[in-house]
This record gives sequence, structure tokens and C-alpha cells, in this order.
Amino acid sequence: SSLEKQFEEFRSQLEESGTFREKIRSVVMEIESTARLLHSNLLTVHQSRPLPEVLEKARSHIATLKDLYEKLSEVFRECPGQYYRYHGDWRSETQNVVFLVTFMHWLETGDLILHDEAANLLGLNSPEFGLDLEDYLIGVCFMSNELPRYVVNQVTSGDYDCPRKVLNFLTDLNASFRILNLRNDFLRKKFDSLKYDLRRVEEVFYDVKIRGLSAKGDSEGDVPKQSNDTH
Amino acid sequence: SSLEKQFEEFRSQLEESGTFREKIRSVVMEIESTARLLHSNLLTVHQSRPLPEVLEKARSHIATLKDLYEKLSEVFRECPGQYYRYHGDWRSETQNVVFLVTFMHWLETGDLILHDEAANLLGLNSPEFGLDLEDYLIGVCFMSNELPRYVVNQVTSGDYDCPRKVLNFLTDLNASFRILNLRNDFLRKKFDSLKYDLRRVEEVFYDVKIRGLSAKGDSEGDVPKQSNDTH
Amino acid sequence: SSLEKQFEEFRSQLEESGTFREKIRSVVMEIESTARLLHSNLLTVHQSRPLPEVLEKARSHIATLKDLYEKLSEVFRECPGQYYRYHGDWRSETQNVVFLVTFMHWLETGDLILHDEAANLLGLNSPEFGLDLEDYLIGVCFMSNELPRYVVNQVTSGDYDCPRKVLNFLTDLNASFRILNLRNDFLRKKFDSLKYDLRRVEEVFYDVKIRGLSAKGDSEGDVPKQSNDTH
Amino acid sequence: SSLEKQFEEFRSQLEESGTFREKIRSVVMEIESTARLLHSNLLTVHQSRPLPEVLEKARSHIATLKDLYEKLSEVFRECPGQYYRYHGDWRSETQNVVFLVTFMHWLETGDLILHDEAANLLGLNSPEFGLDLEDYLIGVCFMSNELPRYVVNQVTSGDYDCPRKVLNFLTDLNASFRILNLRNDFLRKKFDSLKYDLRRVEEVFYDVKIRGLSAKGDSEGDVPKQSNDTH
Amino acid sequence: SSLEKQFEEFRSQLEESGTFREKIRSVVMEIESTARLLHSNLLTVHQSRPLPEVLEKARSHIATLKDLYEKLSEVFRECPGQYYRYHGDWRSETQNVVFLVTFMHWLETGDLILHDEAANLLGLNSPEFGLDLEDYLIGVCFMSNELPRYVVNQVTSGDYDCPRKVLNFLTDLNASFRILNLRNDFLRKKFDSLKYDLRRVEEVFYDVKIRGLSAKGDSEGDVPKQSNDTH
Amino acid sequence: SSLEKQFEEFRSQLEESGTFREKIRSVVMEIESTARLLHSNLLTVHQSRPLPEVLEKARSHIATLKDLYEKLSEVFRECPGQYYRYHGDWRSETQNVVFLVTFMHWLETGDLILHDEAANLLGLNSPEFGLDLEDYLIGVCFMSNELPRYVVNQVTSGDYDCPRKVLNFLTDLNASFRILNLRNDFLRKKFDSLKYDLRRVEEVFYDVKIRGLSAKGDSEGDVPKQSNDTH
Amino acid sequence: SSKRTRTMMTTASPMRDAFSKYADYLNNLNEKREKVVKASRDITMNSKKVIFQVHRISKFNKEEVLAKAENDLAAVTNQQMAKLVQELKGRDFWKLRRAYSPGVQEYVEAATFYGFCKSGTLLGLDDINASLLSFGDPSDEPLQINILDYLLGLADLTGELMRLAIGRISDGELDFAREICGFVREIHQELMLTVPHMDDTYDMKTKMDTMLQSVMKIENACFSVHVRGSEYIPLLGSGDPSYSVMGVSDDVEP
Amino acid sequence: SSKRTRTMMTTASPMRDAFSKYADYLNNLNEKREKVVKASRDITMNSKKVIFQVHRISKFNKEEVLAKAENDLAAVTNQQMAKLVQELKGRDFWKLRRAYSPGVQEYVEAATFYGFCKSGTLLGLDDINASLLSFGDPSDEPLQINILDYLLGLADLTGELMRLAIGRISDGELDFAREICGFVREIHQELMLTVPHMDDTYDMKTKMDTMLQSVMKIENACFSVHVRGSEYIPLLGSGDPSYSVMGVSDDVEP
Ligand SMILES: [Mn+2]
Ligand SMILES: [Mn+2]
Repeated sequence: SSLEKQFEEFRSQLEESGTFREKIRSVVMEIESTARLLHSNLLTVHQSRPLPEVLEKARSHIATLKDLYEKLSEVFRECPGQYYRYHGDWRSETQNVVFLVTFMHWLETGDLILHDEAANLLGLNSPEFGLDLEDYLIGVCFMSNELPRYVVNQVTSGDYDCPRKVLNFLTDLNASFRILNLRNDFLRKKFDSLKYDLRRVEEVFYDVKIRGLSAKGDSEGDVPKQSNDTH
Repeated sequence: SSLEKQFEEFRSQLEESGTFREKIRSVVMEIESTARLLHSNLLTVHQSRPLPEVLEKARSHIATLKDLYEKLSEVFRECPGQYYRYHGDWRSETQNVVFLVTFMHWLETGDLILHDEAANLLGLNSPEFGLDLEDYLIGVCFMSNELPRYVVNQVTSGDYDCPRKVLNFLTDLNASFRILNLRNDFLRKKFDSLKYDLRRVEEVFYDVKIRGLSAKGDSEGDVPKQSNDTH
Repeated sequence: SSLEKQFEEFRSQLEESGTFREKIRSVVMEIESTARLLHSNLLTVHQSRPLPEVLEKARSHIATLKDLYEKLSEVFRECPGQYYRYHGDWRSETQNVVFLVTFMHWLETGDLILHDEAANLLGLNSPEFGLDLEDYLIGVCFMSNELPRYVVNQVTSGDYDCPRKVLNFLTDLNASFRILNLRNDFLRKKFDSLKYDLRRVEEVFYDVKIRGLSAKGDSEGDVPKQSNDTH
Repeated sequence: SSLEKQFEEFRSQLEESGTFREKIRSVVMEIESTARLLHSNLLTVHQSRPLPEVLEKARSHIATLKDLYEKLSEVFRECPGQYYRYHGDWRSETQNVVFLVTFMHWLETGDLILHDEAANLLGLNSPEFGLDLEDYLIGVCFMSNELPRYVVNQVTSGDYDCPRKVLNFLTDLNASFRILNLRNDFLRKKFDSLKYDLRRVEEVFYDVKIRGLSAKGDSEGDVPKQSNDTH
Repeated sequence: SSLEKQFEEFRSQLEESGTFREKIRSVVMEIESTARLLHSNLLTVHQSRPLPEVLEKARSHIATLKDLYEKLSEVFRECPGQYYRYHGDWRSETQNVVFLVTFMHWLETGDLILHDEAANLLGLNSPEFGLDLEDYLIGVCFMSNELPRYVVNQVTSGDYDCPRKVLNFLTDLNASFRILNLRNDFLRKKFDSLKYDLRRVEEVFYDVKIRGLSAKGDSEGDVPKQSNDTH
Repeated sequence: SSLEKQFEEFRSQLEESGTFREKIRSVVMEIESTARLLHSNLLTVHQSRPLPEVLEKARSHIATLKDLYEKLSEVFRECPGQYYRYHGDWRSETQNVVFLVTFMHWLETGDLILHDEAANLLGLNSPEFGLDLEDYLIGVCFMSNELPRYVVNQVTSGDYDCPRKVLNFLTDLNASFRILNLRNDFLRKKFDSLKYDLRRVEEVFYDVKIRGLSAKGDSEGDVPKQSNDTH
Repeated sequence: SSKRTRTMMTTASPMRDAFSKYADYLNNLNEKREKVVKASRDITMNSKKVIFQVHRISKFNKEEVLAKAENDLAAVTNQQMAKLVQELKGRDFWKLRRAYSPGVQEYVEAATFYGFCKSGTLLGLDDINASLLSFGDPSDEPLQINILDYLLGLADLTGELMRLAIGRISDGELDFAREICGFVREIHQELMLTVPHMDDTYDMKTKMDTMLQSVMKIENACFSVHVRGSEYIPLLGSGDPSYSVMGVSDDVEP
Repeated sequence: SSKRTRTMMTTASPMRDAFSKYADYLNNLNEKREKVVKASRDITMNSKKVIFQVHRISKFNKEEVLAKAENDLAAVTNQQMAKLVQELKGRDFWKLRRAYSPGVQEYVEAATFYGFCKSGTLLGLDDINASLLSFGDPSDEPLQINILDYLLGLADLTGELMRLAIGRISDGELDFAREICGFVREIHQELMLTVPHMDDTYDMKTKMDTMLQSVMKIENACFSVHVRGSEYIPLLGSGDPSYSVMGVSDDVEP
């Protein structure tokens, strides 16, 4: 019957979309696995591994990620305009990738990688296959969440200048986020968490400050005896 | 009728399985109750009770647990191949037991008790009646969850060397877990909680370090090499 | 480190089990899709499609299912004794298959397919890879749930003898189930639903009977004497 | 410490109450299992088994139930005044027993067994260990719920006088219940279901009447006076 | 009819019980409203209101509560042995009252008010109308839940000795609770929450201790020796 | 403080509203209880009580209801414009009253009482205190739900003209309802149920029709023999 | 003086500039979403009216009722749907789907409901989409209803058809009821095979259960008409098919 | 010919006439409800913007930020709220409350949030309502925000205040944070005594739990500032209060 024919067509369309989704899933799994390696690698900064070494390794993973996104974009070329149909299938992975990229960039430069810079870095810069702004912003918040830990571990290993730098950065970032009008969604919740990161870093900065543990003289060693003397 | 005869047979099969379940339940209740005693006993380390005394008492409970698992394994000998059929009836209790055993071992040695060591200790080492790997790993995660509390209480009672030791242990454990490729299940969720434990211990280590509260002889050991060199 | 080595080994064990699960999943998806076709095909009996035609088509699906279970059993041959470990991954699909097989058999013969007959039909008859009794019984309950609808539609299409046959069948089935001593679980809940099926069929039988509608040869049996006299 | 001593005492109190609960549970399980047998037995009236035979068997189960309630009352003698403390542990089973007793009595006499009759029958007639009124009334409602099914099946098997008798009984019962001023609780909900039973029986009575299927000697009786006069 | 007469009697019984319930409800509403005032009053301790002033006000509420329980007990005198029949109608309010009484007592004395002390205080000390043990224990758990907040606010207002006192109290309380063999019910769930309270207080104690903040006379006790030396 | 004063005022306003609500509740309880009596009384038409007698009694209840609504409207005069604030406290009772009024009117006249007629009858006809239209319509649906039962019982007692009258009425009513555009709410659900009432009445009409049970000759008695002869 | 105090001021910085752009983007997106939600609500309300209009059908007034329904539906299409189409283009179809999906589903329900009563067949997705094409500039990739919303709307359609069937049976239109029964059964069976392929089957699974209930309600209604009709014939003495069962309710007169 | 067939047609009858009136009433009501829902959504969106604007406050820009917020809030009041007031009069306040309640709650949240930052006090319900009076004809009994919606809005306000407090602490505005802490505590305590008297406390109970969480978050933040400040003084050798703890974060320079 015509009804049957109509549904046959629906099923074939849906199956096509299913196949499509499988293809996405397979690339996304590769992205996820590369991101995990990159993550493991970046995390070693908490144990004070030398930065250049860490970053070099990381950059090769970024290259891989860019290739994978290129692969994904090719998959999407099959069905133009449906970027957001399948967005849910890879957005949390991409937010994680943004986090890693943003953290890396910050370690390198001390600055925030901007939306289009991040998009370029990952090859997510065509009009049809871009980097969703909210995904980018969520990734940035994830990065912020990592900084208090970084600061704590840096101070522990004797880098007393780190709190000031991070505090300045987070203060700036927080001020920038406050420009946005958000809905009551996940991004707002993440932005709320940013305030706590800022507060924690401020505390560490305070701890260092009142002990007079300045950056220059940090060769002396990490016991706060001297700081008592300073006052 | 033949139907009736069939169902009579079904009844006897279901009753058999019911009886079996009852037997398991009764041993599991004993395990649970012994584990509770052991737990109560181990928890006194948070009040800084002398370790040897705590551990000695604990060891006798372990012996009881081993006997109980022997009893359980005898129950299972009745119906070979059905280990996993009733796994749900005793797995959470066993995960708890693994936690206790792991914590105890760590208190004694500072090391992670390995899978087969734990299995041996509990007599869960026959091929038919072993210690499920995921149960072991979940128990290990439970142990990790206890460590931040332990560190906090140790520092409070003046043991300033503890954070460093625990930090090293948890860093290693985290790295090891990261090797695993976990599914999206309970174990994964528990592993995710590990990183909070690590973070908390880093914070405590930081608190001790910045205040110069480290134990005298801390030059001996395992603080990250690079960071020492930098100064 | 030895820890790392241990975890490497864990990884390989977990991956093995993951791969295994994937294999199961892939077969189960095929089972599910075949069962869906069979289901949709069997449902046409409600539209009074000629039974032989319906059943013939159905039989070919059964053959496919048997092949798929054979495939599944081969997967399981890799790791003996773990039938119940992965039972949750395919049990609801199998309950559904049992429903279809049971319904089909009832349409053919008017009898309940027995446990081992169903197991044989699906090739689930080896000691290591059998048909779990509770899965069988749940499938039978699903079948009972379908019968009231069947009776209603049969009467609409002029088959006035159907209610009596179904009523007898369901009465027997209910009595048989009552023999079992069920735990407070899913099976028990399904069994409780059986009595509503029986009640509905009694009502349909009543509707037909009270109007003196019955198959030609209804003098044989249990139709009220008086009403026959009136006409 | 005094705290510890207090809690030791609490423990013994809680354990006592736990043991007590266990004792109740074990008798209640026996009651439940006897009730199931009685239920199975009584249900055969729907298949038009000869009443005397059915009732005789049932009576023996009643005797068993009385013994079990005697046993339960002995358990309660240990802790006077706590009837209602554990009421929740056995009330739904007792409501079910009341249903069975009420149905049986109705089958025997056509009347409602009264509260104290039912209490006597089950030995629930001491002031300390009686039959809660709401439990009795809920059991009566359960009985009403069974009657439409009974009427349908009786008519099917040719007993055309049954609807009239049941209709009169249910009309009276409804009117009686309407005297009560019920709170918005479970009993109220059950009572609300009574009107559906009445309605269904009216429908069956209508079916029989409009088809002239009444029993021969129906001039005897209790058809509404006014309507008879009109004709 | 006799049926009608029976139901007339039922009506009067149900109405009696209804009236009774109304009486209880009206007293319970007064209890609840007094408890709310007391609660709101007690909460001002978090704002470091002077304790004596807070407690004096509170005591007058306690007197009111005692009167109300006396009133309730009079209501119950009408129908002896039915304490537990209506227990559900006032138990959660009473648990809340126990919480308030326990908290108040702890603020006054630093000790746990014992079961019979609490019962006496509220006039719930006759054998027929006592304070249910589980209600008491649940109230105690509620009190424990309030303590972490109290400790935080006390420290903020400069009372550095508070964490130690609370920690000792909660440690004891936890150990005492562990003696009990709880069923899997609400009380068990509440007890499980106790360990989080303990943990939070340990953290606060840690925060104070690590900064060498403590009451003047802290040389008496368990403060880490080394940190004292440093200053 | 000013905050406190503000809240004091809120509380006094809310308490006022609470008192107000109590007053409403007390009148509504009287309405409910009068409606129950009226309901009981009207229901006797199902047992074919002579209509004039039934209606006379009913009318006196209506007078009482009107008085009660007058009382309620006086209560509302205290707070003008807040009719809908408390609507939920008495709407279901009023829907029930509308049902009774509508049913009574229909028994008297065979017509639907219109919205303003019903409002007048109950004294709900001032602009400030009227009869909500949706409540009226829901009451009308309740009435429709009662009619199939009425028809069945009337036919049973020999009134063969009733189905035709009711069928005409319900057909009209259904057509009228179809003029409305409803939301997916309770009223729509009730309207859906109207269709089933219509269908049931149509069936009874059919039953009577095919047996030639015409209204005139209904003195003959209620056995359908004659109808067979007619054809 | 320091960097920190500087950043507390609202002085310019690349980050700040970028975030201003982000803010504009988010504000615009939010406003557009709001507009789409409102358009969707309008579509829902007016589609529901079309559905009620179609329910007014009977064998006596079919033409006039359907003519009015057609008009009303055309108004929804040309006004509310056109507005939505103009609002949405390109990737927004999918990005804002949650904002307009309820309205579009209701529209599909109304259009297919009218379509079935008019022609007895299923109005296809392509036909609906063709009628929307005219509203947008083709170069903008204007909104086309997606297959998921269409199928979700279809699932609701069966509920309306069930209501219609029950009503028609009471009016003696048995053939129409049987036609509906067959149609709904067919949709149910096809959807059974289709739903597992859908992207997100959560909503749809509940709808499938409701749909099966609807099918069974129609079947039960057909069953009772059938058994009572079957009783009639033996009473007559079988061989008189001219006295049509369905006709009985037409010429009623005491 | 028969009555039955007659009624199948669309001929007039008193019942039919009455139902036509009912239909008009229901259609109007429905359209009004729709309008109110839309107005409520607009209010929500714009009130949220005001809230975000207020969050941009710091000790350096207080005046300018609040001036903008005041403007934005006035726009919501004079435009969206005015529209709502004109839509609703007399008994509709309560009849359609569910349709506008979310928007009004958000408006209360925005107005009181702004009010607190401006003046440090609670903007009262009477003040808000006074500002609405001008929009309607007094004889129409124009909309006044009811006490329930006001209290529900207040409950949400505490969440925003918590966020503000956390942010202010990081910027070293400890006194402001302490002020917020006291204010939120006071609201919580008053609401504790007020909520049991409310008509429908279901929503409010959840909000009370969230509020207590907010209070404790602020208390915990104040706690950590306090303990670190207390550590500093012993390190200094107590007697130097001039070196303000709060000042530390201000003049940072490596
Ligand atoms: Mn619909
Ligand atoms: Mn908010």
C-alpha cells in the first residue's frame, strides 16, 4: 500500500541516519581516546614535570585531534545542515577537548585561547562545521576548574609566582564571563563554579603573600621560616 | 495433566533455587556482620589509636571472613557454574570486605594489596569461586575514598609526614587506574571519585608544606625529583 | 612498577570482557531485529489473516532466531561458566522471543509449548547454554497478555468458538502457575497480570454465550441448555 | 562510658523488637501460604465446580488459619499493648483472609458474615487481639470485587438466577456502606470500587432479563416490588 | 435489617476513631507550631547570639511542649493500648521535638540528653505514653546534622575551641550508634548521614588546628606538639 | 527590624487567609454532606422508586444546598476578587452538586439544565460569586456517565421507552459538546467519556428495538417471547 | 596600577572584546529561541482548533465541516507556520528543534487528521513540506518538518482517530469505524517497525503504548457492535440480510 | 423526520445556543491565557537580564552598574509588566495565576536583587505593587502581585545573593559578603516561620532546602576567610590591626 511505501521510505531514511550516527560514534570514540591520552599527559604538570616537555608531547595529540575533526567534518559533509541533529553525540567530548586545548594554551602563553583560535586549532572553522560557542565556553569553565589544583601543586613545589598569575587570569576571565547573559542551564552552573575557583586561588595567593614568599627569592627552599622573619 | 506435571517440576526447580538463595543470604549476613566489626575496629585509626594494636585485632576478623567465604564456596559447590547467577546477592558485601582488607594492608605496608593477594587472603582463589576483578577494583576505590579523611586526622594529631606518603600512593594509584579502559558503569563512577581524593590530599600536603610543618627527616624521600632540582 | 604491571593485566582482562560483551551485543541486536519482524508478522492474526500463511512466514523467522542463538552460544563457548555473568545483556530479548514462540505454538496447536520444546526450537538446549526457567515463564505470561486481544478480534471476524478454547487454556495455565511459589519479583508481578487476562476472556465468552452465538458444533459441550431450547 | 551503656541497652531493646518481628513474620508467612491454598480452592467455583465439595475443602483451611492466628496471638501475648505497633506486618494478609472467609460464607448462606462472626471464625475475638474493623471492611470490599466475575461465570454455565441474587446482595451492601462516613483513605478507595461491581452486576442482570433467560421459578422472589406491580 | 444495624454500629465506631484522630491532630498542630518557634529561636545560635539568652527563651517553649504532650497523653487515656495505632499521626513532629531538645541540652551541657531524660523533659515518661526509642534516636541524628553548621559559625565568631569539643562528642556518638544493629529503615539511613557530619567537623578542626588557632588553654590536650613549638 | 515588620505583616495576612480557608472548608463540608444525602436519595431511581417521590425529597436538599452556597458567598464577601484563589477548595464538591442538579432536572424535564439555570438554582448567580463554566460542564459530564446505568435498570424493570429518550438526549448533548474547543485537560477527558455513554445507550436501544419491545405494550411483562413473534 | 586592578575596570582587552561578541551571539540566539517558542505555542493552539473542527464531522455534514476545517488549517499554514519558517533557516532547524517541536507535532496531527477524514489516506510528510516551501527563500534552506516530528505527530493522530471511531460507531457509521480501525492498526504496525530506528525513542515509546491502547479501544468497540449484530440475525431467522444491522439506528420512531 | 435525525443537523436548539455561548467564553479565556503566558515569558527573559546586570557589580563600578540595572528594570516594569497589568484585571489575577506566576516571580527576584544592592534593604511588596498601580485603570482592579508569588520570588533571590557573596569575597569585599550573609539568614529565618502559613507549600519547601544550602555556602565562605585572617594575625604578632586583612588583595604587586 502507499502507506507501507511511505514508511519503507521513512525506515530507509532513518536507517541511513543510523548508519551515519555509527560513523560519527566511531570517530568520536577515537577523539575520546586521543583526548584521554592528552589529558593523562597534561596532568603531569601537577607533578611539576618541565613544561616544554609536556607541551611538546601534547602538541602531537592536538594534531591528531585536528585530523579526527577533519574526518568528522567529512562525515558531516554527507548531510549538510544537520550539524545540530547529531550534536548531542559528540558535544561532551568536544567540550573536553576544548578544556585540554584551553589549558595547554594557557600553560604556553598565560592567555585565554579565543573561540576562533580554538576553532582554528581544531579545524572546526568552516561555517558548516564550526565549534559551538556554548561548547567552547563550557570547555573554558572546565579549564578554570583545573587551575586551583594547578596553583596548589605549583606552590607546593616552590613556584610562588604562580598564584599571582593565575589570580590575574581568573579575575579577568570572571569579569569577561560576567558580560554574558546566561539561561539557567549547564553553562550557568559551570560559570557559578568559576567563582569558587577564583576564591580558592585568591586564598592561595593570600597564603603566599602573608608569608612573604615572593617569586624572586624562591631558591631558598620551601619552608616558611623566612617569611616570619620578613615581618 | 502434562501441564500440571511440568509446573510441578518448575516448582521444585524454583524452590531449589530459593533454598539456595536462602543459604547464601544466611552466610552473607554473617559476612556483613563480621565486616561491620572489622570496620568499627579499623575506624579507630582516625582517632590515632596505635596502629599495631588496631591491626592485630583486625587480623582476627580477617580469619573469620576467610572461614565465611569458605562456607559460601561450599554452598556454591552444590551448583557449579552458577557463580554469577547469584553474584548480585553478595557482591556489595564483598566489595566492602575488599575495601577493609585493602585499607588494612595499606596501613601495614603502605602498598596496594594485589588482586590475587586479596583473593588469597579471603580464600577466594579457586577458579570456580574467585574474587571478581571489578569487585576488587571497586573495593580499592572505596579505600581511596577513606584516605583524605585519614590524612586530615593524622595531620591534626601531628603526623606531618603522612600527606606526602598518601599523596605518592594516590598519584601512583590514579596513574594505574588511568591505564584501564573503563565502561560507563559503577566502577567508572567510583574511579572518577578518585581524583577528588587525590585533590584533597594535595591540598593537605600544600597546607603542611606552606606552613613548614613537614617532618624533620623529609629529605629522605619521594618528593617529585624535578621540583627539588629547580630550587 | 609492579602496580603498573598489575594494572596492565587488569586492562587486558577488562578489555577481553569488553570485547566479549560487544560480541554478545551485536548478536543480541540481530535477535532483537528478527524478533521485531516476527512480532509484526504475528500481530496480523488480529486482522484475521489466514493462519497458515501467517505461520509459514513466522517459521522462517524462527529458523533465523535459532541460527542467531547458535551464534550466541558459540560466543559463550569461549568462556565457559559465565552464562549468568552476561545474562542481563540478553534476557529481556529472550523473554520476548519466548513470547513469540509460545504464541506461535499456541496458534498452531492450542497448547502451551513446554520449556524444553521451546528450548529445542531455539537451540537453547545444551547444559551450558540453556533457556533460563524464569525467562521461559515470563515469556509465557507475555503470551497470556496477548490472548484477550486475540479473542476479541476473532469473535469480530466471526469465530465464535475461539473464546471457549482460550478460556479453557487460560484457566489451565492459571491453575498451573498457582502451583508455583513465586518470590516477590518481576515474574510474580507478571503472574498477577494473568488473572486480568482470564477475567477479560471470561467476559468475552459471556458476551458470545449470552447471545447464543457459538460455532455450529456447540451441542457437544458446555453451552447453557435453556438458551438452546428457546430458539 | 554512660553513653555506651545507654546504647548497649538500646541495642538490646531493638534486638528484642527485631526478634519479635521475626516471629510474627514467620507465622504470617504460614498464614499467607494457607490463604493461597484456600484461594486456589475457592476460585474453582468460577469453573462451576459443585459448591458443597468446594466448601468442604475450604473449611479445613479455615481451621488451619484459626490455629495460625492462635499462634500469632500467643506471640503477641509477650508484649501486651503493642498490637498496633506491628499491625502493618500482617494486616494485608489478614484483609485477604477476611476476603476468603467472607466469600465462603456468602457462597454458603448468601449473607454477609458479620464482623464478630468473622472474628470468631478466625479466633480473633479477644479484646487484646481482635480483628480490626477497617481490615474487616476492606476484606468485605475485596469480596464484592469478586462477585461480578462470579456472576458472569455462573450465567455462562447456565445459572440465570444468580445475577438477581447477587444484585440484591450488592445493593444492600452498598446501601449499608453508604451509612459509613469514610475518611479519604484506602477503605474509601475500596468502597468507591464497590459501585463498579454493582453496576457490572446490573448489566448482567439486564442481559439475562432482556433475553428472557430467567430461571423458571422467579415469581417467588425479591424483584423490586413497584416494578412488578406496574405490569 | 440486621446488616443495617451492624453498619450503624460500624459507623459509630469509625466516627469515634475519627473524632479521636481529630483531637490528636489539633494537639499535634500546636506542638508543631511551638516547635517551629523553638527551632527558629535556637537557630540564632548560628549568629552567635549569647547562649544564655537563647536558652532561656528556649526553655519557656519546652515548658509549653511539655504541657502539650500532657494534653496529648490525656487524649490517649481515653483509649488505652492504642498508642501505636495513631503513632504515625505525631511521630515525625515528635522526632523534630527530640532534635530540638537534644540540641538545646547539648548547648547547655555538651552532653547527649539520655532517652529517659528527654522523655522526662517532655512528660513522655509513663509506661502507656512514652517516648518511642526509634523516635528518640532519629531526633538525635537530626541534632548531629546541625552540628557541622554550628561549628563553622562558632569558629567564624572566634570560638576556636568548639571544633575539638564537637569532634569528641560526635566521635563518641558515632561509636555508640555503631553498637546498634539497625534494620534497613529510616533510622539506618539517618545514621549513615552521621558519618558525613563527623567528617565535616574533622575538616573544620583540621582547618583551625593547622593554623595554630586554638583556645588559650589548649596546652592541656590533643594539639600537635610541634606546631606549638614553632611559635 | 523593618524586614521583621514586613514579614510580620505577611504572616498576619497569610493567617487571615488561613482562617478564611477554614471557614470555607467548614461550609464545604456541609455541602458535601448534603450532597451525599441527595446522592443517596437520587440513586434510588436505579431501583425504580416512583419518580415524584424521589424528586420531592431531592428538592428539599437542593434548598439546603442553596442556603449553603449563600453562606459560602457571604464568606467570600470578606475578600472580594479572590474567588479563584480558593477555587480548588470547593470545586470538586461543586462539580458533584452540578451533577446532582443536572440529573434531577433531567429526570423532571428530560432536558439539560443550562448554565445560568443551574447557577440560579444554587444561588451562584452574582458576578462576584458565580458558577464557573468548566465546573458546570464537568458536572454535566458526570450526569452523562450516570445515564447508561439508569437506562439499563429502567429496561430491567420494564420501561422500554427510556432508551429512546436517553439516546436522543445524549446525541443532542454530544453534538453540543462538540461545538467547544477544549484544552487537553480534565474536561476533555470527561467529554471523551461521554462518547462511551452514548455508545452504551445506543446498544441498549438496539437491544430493545430488535426485540420489538415497544413502549406502549409494556404491560405484557418483561420476557422477550413476544418479540420473537412480532417478526 | 597593577594588572589586577586594571582588569577590575571596564577597560578594553582582547578577551573582553571577544566576550562582548559572545554576549551578542547568545543574546540573539536567546531572542530567536523565544520567538520560536511563541510561534510554536500559536501553532499548537490553532492546530488544536482544527482538530476539534474535524471532530464535528458526521455523515450528514461531512462536506461543510471539512470545508471549514480546510480553511482553518490553511490559516495555520499560511500564517503561523509561515512565520515559523521565516524565523528558522539553515542549521537552526535542528539547533532550535526543542523550541518548536511541540507546535510542529500538533500541526502534523491536525493536518493528517484532516487529511484522513477528507481522503481516507495518510497525508505524507513530503506533501506537508511541499506546502511550506513557498514561505521561505529557497536559498536560505527554509524549514522542512523533520521525520522525527512527523512521526511523533502521527503517534498523537491515532488518539484522535480513536475518539473519532468511538463517536462514529454511536452514530451508526460502522464502515467508517472499521476503516479507521484498519488505518490505525496499519500505522501502529508500521511504527512498531520504524520506532527502533528513530534517533531518540524515549517519548515515542510512551506514545506507542498509548497507541496500542487506542487500537484496542477501537477493536473492542467493533467487537461489541459485531456481537450484538450477530445476535440480531439468528433472532430474525438468519436469511434476511436486507434488514441491515447498521441501518437500525437510522429510522427510529416509536 | 424523527427528533433524532433532526438533532444530527445543525438546526437551532436552546442547548445548542447555550453551548455556542460557552464556546465563545472558552475561546476567549484560552486566548487570554495564551497572551498572559507570552507576557510572562517576556518578563522572565528580561528580568534575568537585569539580574545578570546586577551581578556585574564591584566596588569600583557600583554606581554605573546599578544605574544601568535600574534602567533595565524600569524598562521591564514599564513595558512588559505594564502589558501584563493591562491584560489582567479583577478575578483574572487568581484565575490565570498559573499562567503568569513564573514571570512575576522572576520579576520580584530581579527587583529585590537590584533593591538590595542599591540600598541594602528588602524591597517590599507594597513598594513593588505601588509602582504597578499606574498602569491600570483603578476601577478595573488592576493586577497587584500577590504575596505568594512575592515570597516565591524572594526564595529565588537568596540563590542570587549567594552567588554575589561568593564573588564579592574573591574581590575582597568581605564586609559586603557579611552583610549579604546576615540578610540571607534573616530572610531564611523569617520564611521558616512564614512558609507554613502559605496556601500551597509544595514548591516552597524545595526552595527552602535550596535556601538553607545557600546560607551555608555563604557561611562556609565567611568561615574560610575568617580562619585564614586569624592565622595571619598570630604570624604577624597579634597587635597590628592596621595591616588590614581585607586590604591584602587590593594592592598586589610582585
Ligand atoms: Mn491530540
Ligand atoms: Mn534566579
